[in-house]
Amino acid sequence: MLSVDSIDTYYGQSHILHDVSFEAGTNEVVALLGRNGAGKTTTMRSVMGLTPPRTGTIRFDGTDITGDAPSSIANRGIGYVPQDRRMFPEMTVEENLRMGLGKAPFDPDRMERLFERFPRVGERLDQRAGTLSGGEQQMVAMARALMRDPQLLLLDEPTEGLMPSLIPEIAEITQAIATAGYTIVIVEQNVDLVLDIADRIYLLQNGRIGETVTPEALEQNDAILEEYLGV
Amino acid sequence: MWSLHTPVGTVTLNRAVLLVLFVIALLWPVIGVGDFLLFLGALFLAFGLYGASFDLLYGYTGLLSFGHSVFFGVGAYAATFALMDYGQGAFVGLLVAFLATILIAVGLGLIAVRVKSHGFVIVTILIALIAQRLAETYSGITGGTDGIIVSVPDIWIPLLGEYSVFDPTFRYYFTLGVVLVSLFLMYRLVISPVGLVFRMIRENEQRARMLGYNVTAYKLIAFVASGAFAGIAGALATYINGFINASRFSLIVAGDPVIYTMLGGRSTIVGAVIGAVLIEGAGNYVSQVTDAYQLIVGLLLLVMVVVEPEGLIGLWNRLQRRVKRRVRDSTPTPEVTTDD
Amino acid sequence: MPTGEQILIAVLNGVTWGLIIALIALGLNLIFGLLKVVNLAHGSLYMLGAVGGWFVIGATGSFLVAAVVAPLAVGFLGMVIERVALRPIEEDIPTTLIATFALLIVLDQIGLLVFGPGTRSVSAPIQGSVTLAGITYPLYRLSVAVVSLGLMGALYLFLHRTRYGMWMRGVRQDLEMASALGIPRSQVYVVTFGLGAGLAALAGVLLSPIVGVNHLMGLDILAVAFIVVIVGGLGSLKGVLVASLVYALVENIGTLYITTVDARVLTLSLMIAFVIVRPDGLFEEGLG
Amino acid sequence: MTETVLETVGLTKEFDGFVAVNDVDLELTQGEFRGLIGPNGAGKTTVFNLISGLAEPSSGSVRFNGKEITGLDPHEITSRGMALSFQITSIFPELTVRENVLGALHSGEALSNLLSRYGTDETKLDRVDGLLAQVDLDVHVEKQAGELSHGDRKVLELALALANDPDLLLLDEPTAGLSASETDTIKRLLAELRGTVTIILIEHDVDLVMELVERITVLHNGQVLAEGTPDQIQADERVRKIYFRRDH
Repeated sequence: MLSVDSIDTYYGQSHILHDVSFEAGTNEVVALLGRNGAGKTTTMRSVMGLTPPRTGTIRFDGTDITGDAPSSIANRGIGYVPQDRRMFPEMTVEENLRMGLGKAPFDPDRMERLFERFPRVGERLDQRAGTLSGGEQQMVAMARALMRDPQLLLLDEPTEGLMPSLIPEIAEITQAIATAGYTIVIVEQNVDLVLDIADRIYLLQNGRIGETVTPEALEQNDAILEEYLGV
Repeated sequence: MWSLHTPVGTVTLNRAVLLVLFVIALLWPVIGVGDFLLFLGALFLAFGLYGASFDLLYGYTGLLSFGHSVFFGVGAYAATFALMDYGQGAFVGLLVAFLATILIAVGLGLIAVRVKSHGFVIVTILIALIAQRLAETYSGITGGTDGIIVSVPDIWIPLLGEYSVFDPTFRYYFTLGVVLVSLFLMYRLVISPVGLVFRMIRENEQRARMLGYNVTAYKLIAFVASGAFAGIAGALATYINGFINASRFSLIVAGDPVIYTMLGGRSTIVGAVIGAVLIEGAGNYVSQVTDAYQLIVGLLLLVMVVVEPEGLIGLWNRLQRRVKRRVRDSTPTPEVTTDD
Repeated sequence: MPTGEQILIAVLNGVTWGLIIALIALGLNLIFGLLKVVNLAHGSLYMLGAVGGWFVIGATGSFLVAAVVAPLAVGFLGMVIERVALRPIEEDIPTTLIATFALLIVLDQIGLLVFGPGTRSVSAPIQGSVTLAGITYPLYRLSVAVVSLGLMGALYLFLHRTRYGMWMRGVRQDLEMASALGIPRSQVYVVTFGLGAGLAALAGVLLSPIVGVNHLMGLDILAVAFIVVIVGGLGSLKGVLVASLVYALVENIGTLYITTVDARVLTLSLMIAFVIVRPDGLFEEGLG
Repeated sequence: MTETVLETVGLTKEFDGFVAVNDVDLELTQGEFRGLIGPNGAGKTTVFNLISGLAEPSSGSVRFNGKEITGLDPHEITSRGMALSFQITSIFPELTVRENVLGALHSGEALSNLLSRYGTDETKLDRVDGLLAQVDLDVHVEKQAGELSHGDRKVLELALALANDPDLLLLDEPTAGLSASETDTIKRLLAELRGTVTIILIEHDVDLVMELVERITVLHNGQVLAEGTPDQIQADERVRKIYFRRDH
């Protein structure tokens, strides 16, 4: 579904990603793990076209999307849940959800079905998104990305910066989405959540993919955890 | 001995070229151009000073002002009133123009530099537009669009005696002298430590502040200095024209120094003078041929802004570099665009 | 002391003018709010609307056709301008500003070339006057005020009830996120500029029977439009409406008590004083 | 006798009901090298902003060199001897490297030299070139700062902060986005500075901090979670837990 082939990404002159390659097959859940500043979020932004790579190629569903505008990448069927949730604060929850459609047509039934997974979102449709709590915003961000029924979902740190009491709930939703058959690339600090849902884990360090492991192997290997995550 | 990489701004004009231009300016009356070209020469020098004063603010400090017409106009009217209502001489008129614009610039500057980032330029537009309306409204004082005829008394030059501003050669040299002194003073300012702070503000305002500079105060200094020289330019233009009207305050006049500077090349001081002479000079001939000269100027400015923001001097330097590289490499290089 | 009738007329004039100013300034502020372009050519687009309308009326004899065709044409021109002249330099406010100044010169000169110097009048499509509480008032002016109000309402509905309007608000609030969700931002930019230009042109057509048509009319209106935009708050549509009404009411009621000249100066002074006290305007944020 | 250079008392910052920094007390003595660490969102950068005057605290106070500086403008604070180095490199790209440092050195006194030409004062030039030699930028003095590599820009950023012989150096992630060898250069420079100037080093790279500093303050959810020597911090269970969020 998604294949990232040796991309190099820069912020201005700053060389962030070095020769990063990874893949996510249909219905696979792959995770990117690494310390702060390892380049995980930049990888996600590269895929979305927000910070396009200078070299390398990104293919989605067999098509080369490298260098395409973010909007055309999204309209190919990629749902994006960014770090920090990025609400449109002055819009209502419902408008935030509709923004998630991009150019896709609105399907009221689909939205209703989403509310089964995110009941709190359905209750607050008319509330301004800027007034929601962090956890509620995270749910809106996830529901927003699911509005278009994406073929690929990019989840950037869904539990980051949330109150500790909310983390299990978001983790549970993430698990539910993962088992619902979406193709997912997830970046997450919460190692336990990742170990539970991922089919494959890419470990990043200083903007490079260090190792590719299965959750089982990672769980057993404290040396790798220590090296890549400082655990 | 060491040299600063960029003694003046980011683009500089070759010293030899500068010298040639200076000699042309100096010999202009001598090479036998007629009275009309002497008149135009003086007028365009005054416009050049107006452009250069704008460059001091925009090119060096990074503050885009669309309200420079206010200083140009205030200087012009202050000098006019000094001459006509108080019977003062031309030098006193210049001094009054200088001081009056400083006063106005301090007042307006205190409003404009307080506003955040792009707010500055918007406030200067507002200032220009309000000044335009006030000048039209108070036509009793400004003479409205009909204007006021200004008669400039003879000027006494120490050691040389009295001269009439109606003498084209004298008028030209008088203007050249005032413009050169003003340009020199501006040049001294931009190479002083204060000028370095101006450029720091242009490059990275926040960092300059975090290094301990009172950025607001320095912006005000740049604004006032720039305004004061625009005021002198306004007074000079009035002496040369012998006429002034309320359209001095129009937004179009506010845009003139922007055009000169963008065409000549910003952060060079002298670029605006070159731009003014070229634009106004060409305009004087082309407008006899076609009515659409302003249209051409507008299109030129548009192309300049979108394609070559460094202006003619930037274009010249770029060509020079390319030629040098060709000569050095002997093999022809492919089309290279330098990214500075 | 002015009579009650005079006061009523002054208020009516103030409200009418305020609504018209607001209509012109709204486009200016819409463009600034979304594209961060300070459009100095906005007055020129308004002028082109009036000039275009004059030609269409001359050709078809129909004011209504002019009010449809001229704004559409100018709106299309606005789209071309955004795409060709502003897109390459977007996000650099000083540079786009100089570019729009260049456009102001170009468009005003085009106006001069096709229309020539001098003012020409346009006859109002609606003649006659109405009597309200004992005073008579030109019916056309009243209609223009009502149409302005209706257009503003329509703009509000467009922004809040249509998908495109929602996209525009979204792009304004978080451009990057909007693109990452699939909102085509270049398309939104082009449409916004076109919409702003079309609104200005429509105002030009509507106003031509009242103020006449002149190739320099853009410069006159630009001053007022800018003042109310800054006082109302950059990007705030609500602020523009309030500031426009206050501006026009103060000036019109002022003329009852002091000379026209002094009333104008008083209004400007009030606006300047307001900007000094609150440099960010009445309402700082919020499109809609 | 050791003097207190910086002291914060009850430093608190709220944004719309969200408490980013909560009741933080810090005390630094002359010559101390302090590390400030904490996971993302712990409030490190907010603390940086509160101390430097970039943000105003909701409550609490900051004293610097024995004087209250709460609520002062950043330029007033920095002109009293505090120097900052930013996480996102903040230099003057179109000025030369030498002009960058010269500008930093001029701080405050530019106006009294209106009639001079900048860069002609030999003592100042010697100091600028000496500083640039110290940080290994002497080969690039005539280059435009914007043409430097990312690593060299970070070094220049540090040189700007050092230009005025500050009493306190506030560093926000000086190695962010650097390669390993570039990080080593910065590390070496910081090690050389140890003891000569009071430093607060804000870092997410815990290893780097452990190697360099004498004392560490750990922030979590805007509060001070722990403070101690690197060894004490490394052994602290609470710190391990917040950093790595493994529950089993």
